[in-house]
Amino acid sequence: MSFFTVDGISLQFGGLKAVDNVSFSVAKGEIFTIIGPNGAGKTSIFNLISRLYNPTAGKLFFGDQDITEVPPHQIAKLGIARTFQNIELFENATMLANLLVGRHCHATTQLWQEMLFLPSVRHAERAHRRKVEEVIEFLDLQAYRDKLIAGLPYGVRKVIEMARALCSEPKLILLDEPSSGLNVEETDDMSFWIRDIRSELGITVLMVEHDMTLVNRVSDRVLALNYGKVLASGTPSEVQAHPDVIAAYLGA
Amino acid sequence: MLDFIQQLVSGIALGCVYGLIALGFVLIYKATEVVNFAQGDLMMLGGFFVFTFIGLMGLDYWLGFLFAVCGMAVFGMATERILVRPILGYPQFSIVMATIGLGYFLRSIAGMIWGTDDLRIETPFSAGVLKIGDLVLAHDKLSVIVATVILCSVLYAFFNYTRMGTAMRATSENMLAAYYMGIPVKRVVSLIWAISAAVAACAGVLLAPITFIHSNVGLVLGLKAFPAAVLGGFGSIPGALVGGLIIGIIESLAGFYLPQGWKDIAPYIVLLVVLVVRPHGLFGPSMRKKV
Amino acid sequence: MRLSIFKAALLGAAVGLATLPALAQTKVTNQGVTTTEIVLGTHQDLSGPIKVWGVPVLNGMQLGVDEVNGKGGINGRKLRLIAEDSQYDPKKAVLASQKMVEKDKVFAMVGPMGSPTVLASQDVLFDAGVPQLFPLTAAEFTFKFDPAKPQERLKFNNLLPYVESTRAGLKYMVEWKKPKAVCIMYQDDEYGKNVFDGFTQQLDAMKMKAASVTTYKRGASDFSAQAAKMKSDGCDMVLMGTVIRETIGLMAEAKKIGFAPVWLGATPVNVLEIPALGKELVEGLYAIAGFVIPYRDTSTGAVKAWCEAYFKKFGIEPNSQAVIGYNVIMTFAYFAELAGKDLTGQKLLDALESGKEYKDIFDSPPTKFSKTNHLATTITQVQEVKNGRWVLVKGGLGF
Amino acid sequence: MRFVFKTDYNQDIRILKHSGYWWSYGALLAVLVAAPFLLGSYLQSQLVFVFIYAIVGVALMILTGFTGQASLGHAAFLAIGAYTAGFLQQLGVPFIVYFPVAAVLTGLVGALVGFPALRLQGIYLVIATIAFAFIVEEVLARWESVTHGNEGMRVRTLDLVGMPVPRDSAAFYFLCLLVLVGVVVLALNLLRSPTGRAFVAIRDSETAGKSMGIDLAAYKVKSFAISAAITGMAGVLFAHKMTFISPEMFTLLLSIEFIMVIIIGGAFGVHGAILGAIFMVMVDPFLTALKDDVPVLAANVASSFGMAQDAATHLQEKLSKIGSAAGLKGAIYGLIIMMFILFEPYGLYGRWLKVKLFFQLFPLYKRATFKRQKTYVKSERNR
Repeated sequence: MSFFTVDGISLQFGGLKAVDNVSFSVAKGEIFTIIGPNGAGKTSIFNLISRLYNPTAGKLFFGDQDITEVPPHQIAKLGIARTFQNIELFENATMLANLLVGRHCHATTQLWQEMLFLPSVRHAERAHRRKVEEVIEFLDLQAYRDKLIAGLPYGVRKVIEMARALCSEPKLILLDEPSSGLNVEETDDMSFWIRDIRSELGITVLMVEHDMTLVNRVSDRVLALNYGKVLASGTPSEVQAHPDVIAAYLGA
Repeated sequence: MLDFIQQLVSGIALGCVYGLIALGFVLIYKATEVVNFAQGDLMMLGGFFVFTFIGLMGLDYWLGFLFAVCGMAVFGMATERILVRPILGYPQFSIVMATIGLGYFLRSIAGMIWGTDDLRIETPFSAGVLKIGDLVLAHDKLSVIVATVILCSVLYAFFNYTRMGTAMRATSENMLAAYYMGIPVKRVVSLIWAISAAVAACAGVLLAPITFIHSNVGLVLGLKAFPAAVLGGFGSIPGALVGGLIIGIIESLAGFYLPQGWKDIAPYIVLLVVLVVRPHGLFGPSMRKKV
Repeated sequence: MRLSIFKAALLGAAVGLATLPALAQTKVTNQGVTTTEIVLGTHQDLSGPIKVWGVPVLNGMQLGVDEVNGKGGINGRKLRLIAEDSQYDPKKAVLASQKMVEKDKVFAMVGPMGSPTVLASQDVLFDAGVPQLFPLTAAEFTFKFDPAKPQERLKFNNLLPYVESTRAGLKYMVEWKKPKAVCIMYQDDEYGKNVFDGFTQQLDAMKMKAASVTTYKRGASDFSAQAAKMKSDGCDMVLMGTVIRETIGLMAEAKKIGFAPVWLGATPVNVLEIPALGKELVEGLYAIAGFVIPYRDTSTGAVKAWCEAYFKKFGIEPNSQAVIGYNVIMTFAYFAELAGKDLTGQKLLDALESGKEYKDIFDSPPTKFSKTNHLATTITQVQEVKNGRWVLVKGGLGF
Repeated sequence: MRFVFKTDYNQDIRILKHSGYWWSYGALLAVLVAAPFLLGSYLQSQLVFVFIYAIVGVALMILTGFTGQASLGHAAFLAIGAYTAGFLQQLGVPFIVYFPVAAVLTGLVGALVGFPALRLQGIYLVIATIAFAFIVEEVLARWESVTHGNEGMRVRTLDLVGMPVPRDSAAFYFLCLLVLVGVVVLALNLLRSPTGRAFVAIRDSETAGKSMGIDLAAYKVKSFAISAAITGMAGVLFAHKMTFISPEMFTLLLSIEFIMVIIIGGAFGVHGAILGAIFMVMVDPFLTALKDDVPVLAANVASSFGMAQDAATHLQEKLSKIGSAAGLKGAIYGLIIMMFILFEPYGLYGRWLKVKLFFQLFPLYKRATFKRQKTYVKSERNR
């Protein structure tokens, strides 16, 4: 059984087939990218994986486990974390608080203990904080620790969102267009971080991306989608050379 | 059976009252996402305006009606300019609080200006009764039904088929985008408040023979119209009418067939049930955030 | 029911006096009385849900204060009335009472308004030894007292209680009109509940059954369901525990559906506003009443002068709320005068309990208290609306 | 400006971030402890109401401020707490038992309300809570064997393990203060724990919260339950303070007052709840004092500027007549609320933060730091 498998998954909104019988599998330690024009169903696949949507057909496997029926809030606990295309940070909280929310799936303390803030809670908090500090160090975010998200620039928020996902110590991280809205330099940084996530933290990366230079630089394998259907898959160069993909992008 | 039909008809009449007030809520919410808690009090003020024109100045009913509606439209515009515009875009609940404050203010001021006694005006609808077989419908209620239906249709058509209406809908979807598209957002919002206050004035005038004119009339009726607007789906004009009708009919039937006390809570129980099944009301758009 | 309460109270008083002589001493304040003035306090609803009562009551009280002071005051002391707006909010009433007791140092609380407001705030007065005179609620707790708690002796009430007056009025009407099906519609609050209690007690006593019971929430404006229900239940006499608009609203609705029972209103229905607002709709409406409402144009003598004075001062016609407010002050003035030149709290209490009768200018039943009875009167009238005026049908009723 | 040099994670966990806070809050507490010995019962009563409102404010802050779930039904929770206390007291249950029982019971009802609330948002949630409150009010009016219906219920003096605590006593004041401090500490504890962060996450983005492993349903229900339970505690104190409770005391208007507590205070911190409570309770006595004192003051000022004594007395009478005009207080109250929101949409705590920043940055503060920016309505419809 491979590390992560999508098996014939479909998603239908009324008459529209957003995802149509898509299958692929991701190997452990891989950087796997889904590309495709706007509206191809890339983000829908992510939303299916993080269980925000229910698939109309097909199955999802994480390792040996069938996660098609797992409620969304338990996905993080299984070791799948994600970022969002348009950034879904907790705007009116500090970065530190945001990252600590990333630790939520590892929370062990009970409500009554927290109300009294027993030593066990303090101990757990310190442990969470230590982990968060590691991520801050890793992504070089020290300067923003006590800053409110609402006041931070877009590029930084993108990184913070990635940091929040990393705080949950995932095995698989889903990055939804990590470079969108970033300038060239920031995109460069992003490509380094994505590779570091895989090489230093050993986390498998599944991402949706438009920027083909970034895709070419980091991806091991690429899957191209159009109108919810798989067009091609393989190495970046193979996929880009595929006639259907070229047709889809050129609109022919 | 006759009892049932009679209650149904009474319920429809009552429902139109709620629908008429709910319409005012819906209009403002539609355009600015502000829930105007002073809507009932605008209605109350409309009643006092018409009393001033007809009862004190001795004008003809229809002329007084017209003056009251125009006067309230100006008042609505002024309210928007002074109270709402400076805080538009701040947390919604803050604006709601401001309208609650406005409600307190208007109720007390009305009491100080027009006194605490209940007032009445003579209207063409005050006394007459329409009889169809054994079925009875008073003219005052009939006038409310007719007015509600007319206002709902006119406003519905206005929103859907005129340029200004389209501009208003655009504004309500996305104010910033509307602004960039060259829609005079400020004027649109002003106009919405004017229309809403005018609708409230209509309600106040038409209800005057039924509820009399006093400074607390808006508080209670506003509280009944509010669930009507929500039941229909806040932001939907036909929804306001349908929501009002449902609440009115339930109240009437519960008052007749159930033990005392149920009349007042039956509408709320139905409201809760509907909301559990349809969290955005009957006609509310069920939108989903895109991520 | 009423008798048994009083028997119990009497008995309790007797026991209390016999066994606990030391306890029976009531602490009464002497504050607020100087050589030149007496400070009185009151809290009214001036901007809340029952301001239609609070405002004219306060007007009447001010007229009373003016009159007393115009005549040189009480044994040379002028009255000063401190009025606070409670907005019918018990919390505000508590704070207002504390403020008046502590800061304004009132000698007595006169005519405070509303049941929840008076109930929540009365302990403030009793703890400080400030008498609570003639509150504007006809509920039992304003005159029934426990002799074992001497501070409760500071309660006095001169309003006709709802339960007793309803019983007396209903008894008279039922014996007179001989209805087959008696029904009630009442306001869903403490006042309505009292009327309903009087209704059920009297029907029980007369071995009758209520044909239909309906209620409404304060501020309601639609009574079609209630009217239709009572009509289909075959009611031929309807008791209304209503106030102003509801009375007219119900009668208007009934008229439209051709429902014409004998209408009888509880005491709050007996106000000027009903015929003024209801016009021809309320012709023939009966109401239970405590005193005859003065009309400025037809009244004579002292009442006429009073009406004119009221109209001159406030620019509006006097009403029964104003009469009640005025009487609060005048009743206080009578007993304070009686208490003598060196007015103290104890002397006022003694004067109030002396059994002397105060008779007002409106020909109300006399106000009289004793050591065990702090309710002035239960004598009831029934009045009817004729040609837009309230006229006396029968006075001196009891049950 | 103070720079805090952090050397330990605990520094971020602590409620009081540095020694300055110890001093200022210590001083505040000292003043509050001394208050009943210095103030008369009028002011003391006001403070007790401030405490009770502040407890409800903290409860609402948890639900509305932190979790983003609006409620106009908190008067009903207060009523449930109050009636539970009144009823159990009549059965002879001691305070130390019925106080927690009232809290737990109200919390359970709160959780029950939380379930239908799961799918509702914004205005729909508001109306659902209003509907709930109306139903509770009706139940209180009808369930006469327990609540005495519309006649209302007398609540006897609080008895704390054999020691009577009359409602105007210093002991009652301290009890309320103690509960408030306890509730505040509890709220702050929550806020620095996973649960509190989950609440804030739900407020800001439900989607992100979900994919970060937050069980929305569980946490919304928890938030409702905690908020209701705290309000229930306030209800017990309220019942004992009023000594009388009736269904018509727990109306929508009271719920609106509670929501105003946090809006006026500033809905983003526990401070806001307390500042708002002070405002909501004190504004009425303040207006009363104005009505009493301004005419006297004006007359004194006028006569000191050489106005004849007669004229000054006349002025005083004129002013006090205006001041006691029927209904004026309600109008001014409404006006104050409107002005307040107009000039400080972020509430008292927001204003306080600005003032604080001004002094911290002095003399570098720029006038434009908090200049109003052009704002547009951002749709909250689809969250």
